[in-house]
Amino acid sequence: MVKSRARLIAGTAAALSAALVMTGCGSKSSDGDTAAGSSGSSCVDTSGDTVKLGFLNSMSGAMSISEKTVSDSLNLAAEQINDAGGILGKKIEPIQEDGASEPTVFAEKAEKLIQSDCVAAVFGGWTSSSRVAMRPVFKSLNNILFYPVQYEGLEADHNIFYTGATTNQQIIPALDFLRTEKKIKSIFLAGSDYVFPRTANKIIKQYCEEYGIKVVGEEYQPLDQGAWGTAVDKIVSTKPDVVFNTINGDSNVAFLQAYDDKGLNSSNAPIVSVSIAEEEAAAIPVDLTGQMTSWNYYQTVESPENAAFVKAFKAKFGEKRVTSDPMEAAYTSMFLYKAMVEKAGSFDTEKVIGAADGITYAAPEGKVTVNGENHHIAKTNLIGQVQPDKLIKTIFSSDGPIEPDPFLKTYSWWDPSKE
Amino acid sequence: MNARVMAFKAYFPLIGIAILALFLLVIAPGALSSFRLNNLGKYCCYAIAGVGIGLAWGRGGMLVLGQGLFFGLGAYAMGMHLKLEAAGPDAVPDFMMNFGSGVLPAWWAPFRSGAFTIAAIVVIPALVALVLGLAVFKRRIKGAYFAILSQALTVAFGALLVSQIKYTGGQTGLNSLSTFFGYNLYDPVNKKMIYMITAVILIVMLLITFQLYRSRFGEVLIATRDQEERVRFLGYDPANIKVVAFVIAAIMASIGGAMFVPMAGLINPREVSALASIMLIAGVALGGRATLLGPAIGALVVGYGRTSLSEAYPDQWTYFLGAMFIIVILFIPNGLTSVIPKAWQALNRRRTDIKEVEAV
Amino acid sequence: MDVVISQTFTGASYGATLLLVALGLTLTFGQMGVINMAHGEFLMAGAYSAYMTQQLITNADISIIFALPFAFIVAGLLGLLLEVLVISRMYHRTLDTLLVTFGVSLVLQQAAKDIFGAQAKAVKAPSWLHGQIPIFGYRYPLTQLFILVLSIACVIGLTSLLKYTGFGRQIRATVQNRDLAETVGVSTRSIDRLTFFIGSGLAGVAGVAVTLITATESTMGQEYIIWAFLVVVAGGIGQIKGAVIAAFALGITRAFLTYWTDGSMAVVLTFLLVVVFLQVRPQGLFATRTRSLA
Amino acid sequence: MNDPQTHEPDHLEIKDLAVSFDGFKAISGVDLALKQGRLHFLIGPNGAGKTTLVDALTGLVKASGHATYRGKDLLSLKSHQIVRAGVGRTFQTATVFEELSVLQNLDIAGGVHRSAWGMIMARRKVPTYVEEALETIGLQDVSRRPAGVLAHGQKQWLEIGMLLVQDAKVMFLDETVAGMSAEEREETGELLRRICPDRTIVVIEHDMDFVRTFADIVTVMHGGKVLTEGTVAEIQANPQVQEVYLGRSAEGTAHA
Repeated sequence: MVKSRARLIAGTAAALSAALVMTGCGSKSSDGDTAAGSSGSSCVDTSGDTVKLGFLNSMSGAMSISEKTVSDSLNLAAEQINDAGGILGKKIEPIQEDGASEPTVFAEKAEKLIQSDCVAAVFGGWTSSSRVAMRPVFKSLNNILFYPVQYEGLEADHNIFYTGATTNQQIIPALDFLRTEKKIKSIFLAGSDYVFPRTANKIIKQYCEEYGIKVVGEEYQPLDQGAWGTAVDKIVSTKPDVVFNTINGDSNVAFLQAYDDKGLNSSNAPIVSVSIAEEEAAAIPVDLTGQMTSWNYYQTVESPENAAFVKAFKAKFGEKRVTSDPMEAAYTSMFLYKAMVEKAGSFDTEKVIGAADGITYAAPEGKVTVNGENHHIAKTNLIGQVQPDKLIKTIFSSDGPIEPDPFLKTYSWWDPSKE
Repeated sequence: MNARVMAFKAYFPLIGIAILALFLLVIAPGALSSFRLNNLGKYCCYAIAGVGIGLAWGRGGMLVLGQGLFFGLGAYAMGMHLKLEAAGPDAVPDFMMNFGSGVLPAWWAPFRSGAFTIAAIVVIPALVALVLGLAVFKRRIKGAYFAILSQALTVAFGALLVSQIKYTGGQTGLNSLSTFFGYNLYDPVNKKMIYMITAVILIVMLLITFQLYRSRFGEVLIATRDQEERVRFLGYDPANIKVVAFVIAAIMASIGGAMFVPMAGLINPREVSALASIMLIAGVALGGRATLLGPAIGALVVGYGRTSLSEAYPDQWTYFLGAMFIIVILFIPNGLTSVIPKAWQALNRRRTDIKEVEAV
Repeated sequence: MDVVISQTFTGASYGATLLLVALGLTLTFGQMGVINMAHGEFLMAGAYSAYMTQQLITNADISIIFALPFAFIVAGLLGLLLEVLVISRMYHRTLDTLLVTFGVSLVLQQAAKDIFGAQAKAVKAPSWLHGQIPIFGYRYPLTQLFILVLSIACVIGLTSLLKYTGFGRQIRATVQNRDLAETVGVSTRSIDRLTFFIGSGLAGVAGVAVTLITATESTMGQEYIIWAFLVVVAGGIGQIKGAVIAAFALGITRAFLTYWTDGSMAVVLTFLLVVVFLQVRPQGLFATRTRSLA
Repeated sequence: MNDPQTHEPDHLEIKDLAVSFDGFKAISGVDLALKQGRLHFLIGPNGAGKTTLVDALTGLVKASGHATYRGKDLLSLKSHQIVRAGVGRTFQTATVFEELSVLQNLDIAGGVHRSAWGMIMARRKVPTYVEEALETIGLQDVSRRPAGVLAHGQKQWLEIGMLLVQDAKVMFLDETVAGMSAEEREETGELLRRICPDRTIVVIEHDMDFVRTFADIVTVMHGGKVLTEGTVAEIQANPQVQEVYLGRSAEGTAHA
């Protein structure tokens, strides 16, 4: 019996090692550089009268609260485009995937959309983690991602279009506003513990050093924890002229409740927030009247384009729903894609990217223009103030659209290598 | 009953392993697209961790709710090596430029070496599990206490990774990896190779576990699970028995985590979270915690189910997942694999004896 | 000195919240040995109950008074349902209850998302909780004071319930010796159900309190569940006085660690301290003597 | 199995042993000499401290005083070290490993004598000492059965078998024959007689018939102290013992 067992094990082992060696041999084919398009050709099929586009948003998990709204506005855009005849005469066939609030799932689903569903482009992602997780997938499979959320910049990928703000369209204009209009001398930084707040605060600290503004505190909380009491105590004791708030999502509720609890408000401790939009404001049960935000779009923007957008959105998803910056950026991104494809006359990735430069669109936020070099879009910064009804009104606006500068090359005080 | 037939049955699990090997190493690579195969590879990583959980939980009775910790240790060790590879021989990873001093910390430097990394993937979790296991089991902390503690430690580890952004990349983790020991990660041929290595590791882990289960250690482990104090009166220190199983499970989770990285293309703290740890347990519970193949098969099924259900019902798949937990634990606590072979479980008991009869 | 005072108060606020969440667990986990991972979702149900109450009684000043008992009943009934349908089939399988209730927690989260939508709901605090009172030169927020008072009230209520009522004696009898309790005429099944009802109901009360300090949304329970279990474990399973001390110790430790390091490191270090503490006292602050071998 | 050490006369010397729980003195001032080669019975009413005494000697509860065996102070050792020193015990409710077969139960009891390598190898054959123990306890016919299906008496014998395999020179047997039929008691007594000569065997027992039939020496405990010690005849003649037992005859029968 011992003998037969030995044979069986030996046999299995031999089979295994043979399999390993075989695959090992075949694998030494490529090395080093990840040239675009190195792996397999695109399977996008536009021979019929439809074109498949992927929507990749977290429908489950912690981020679903925000990302479902993006999915909604993407669906609205697709519906409107289809009603108007589609892209190059082809109807959009949206394929929704759930990123489940997990970056690895985003990467996996992006690959699935591109390889199994053969979509021509993908719209979605929210957190920076999800974007950087998807980045190599779009690069290696040579497809396009439209990313609709303001972010920390310092990035310009060949395969990604960034339709939210980069730092010089949101953070820096807010700082300029605070410095020139509000004449602040001190600032307190509060953020969630992840890459956007950390990067934004690095930029803010260098900006403040340049302009002689004192940073009196810098506090972070993990995304899933809302114990803001201690940080607010520090704000109470340091009495900053303004609090720069880079807290993400729901954590804002806990932060602002603690803020309100300890007697702080827009008159004795004003806040500028860069992640509180209409959606978040509505969910915060304390009085935010007078607190400021920095975005590129508010539901209250007065323009025929926005009036139509808000009307259509409410008609489709309900009167009570609000529209926000990332939703608008996502909505806009699909129209930009349509214009790019029509200019290129093709759904081919390289042709579409090649046609991107200079594409403009009269978006709800105003006129936007695609920068073909860094794949961001020129957009106008709007400093807003929260109204008693939780909507946000523009109180200050940049002089027209700001050219995107993701690496802050035009700012002499910026030194990325400084800790 | 024919003795020869019975002896043959003694190796039934080996036949199971062989069938699984055939599926993973021959059928799947031929039938699946590169993308699906890569997914299957990730499930194999969960399965490798699952085999360890089967050992510690199914056979050892320790509900290891914190295997994400060890999965993460292996994954970050591998991630650090691949990140350094991606950065280039003299450069430092991008996030260290953005958030740190731009100088590689001393404890990162050894991970430039592939050999060191592989050793670290095995040794670091083993040491952590050893210290933790001795601390916990010698103090006779067990049951619910142990489960909650290990979960808390996993959460703490995740929070640590998040907060030390200049060393770990923070919430975003180690991403934009491009090569695996010099091989381009996104070349389909290389992807297949990485998959095959993972699948072979899974098979090897199953063979090791097969041997452990039929060894005296395996018997003592069951004895410890069922009657810990009684085992003490056989002259064993049950803490030591448990520590050994815990360390082996930790190493397996770490290896699973390490292989996960080249297939996912990144690693971040979410893979180390309490939820990720419970998902690992889910597969084992579904497959059958105390069986040899159950944990591996369960992990594969849960991985596949998660992908395909969330593709088909992106809005609703959480219901399926929740319902699966409830139904499996409530109605088939011994897992799916216990339903099918109820019949030969009876034979299973007798096979050891027959073997002895023959040997004597 | 200011820091010591402010962080002690802020920490006590964290602690009071933890205590409210953990109190129900000292019953369901401590007395019944059920590791209920859905406890956090019962809290969430309590928070949504407060939201629903506010939809009916739009005056925030009085809605909270109705919300507390309503949330207690809603969460309690959910707990009762869980006990009857699921838990009752799995006593003596402590570790399995953890997994099964984890499944329940997933389902409840998704259900809340489907019923109330993914967006967080705003629950307004009553105006009489707006403001601060000065204590030792620290302006202590009234909301925090309210949570503190509520948690102490719940502790006193629960303790007297267990100590002075027949029901309390029956619970203790059932925990100490099931079979014996059964033979002297205690219906241990009803006791189980009632215990679970009260334990879960307390989570609902905690949910109402938590609407004062955080967002009301489907995953809100997740933030507290591990902390709450650590409170119970560190306090000694089934020990209410242990839970009280552990909750405040954890809360204050966290506040000071947050002050000195940062929010993430405070979580890491507090959890590690609990692990080290359990090395010194594996049975928690207050141990229950057991004579069983296992 | 027959190492030369066993021929030395082995005493388990207990001096001034005391155990207290939260201030309550469960046992105190116990002096005993347990000698090899005779069946030593420990009797006494419930709460007399019999099981506590055994718990103290096997590392289950903390105790003060001295208990020396082969030069080792048992009170300073942990349970598994005490077992390795050659002192074993059984429990009131038989605790065998129900999922393992009788043979496996016996086999893992031999772990004390094995190397780490032996642990990770599968059993190739039944070791002779396991075979012998199996024969001694008379469970050859059911050796392949899972221990969970054994009858109550058989489980107790299996426990004794496990003590044989682990080569315990001192055996504490806690109410081994409780719940057994008369026939089984007879067999158990015979079994104990067989294995007694080169061992120290201490049996906690309530059943006086059993004690009368098999005891070489009896120690009576009462209220945490040793009341008296002697042969069965001496014990029965002792008025103190009668007094202790008379007041509680009802409970005594319930146990028989």
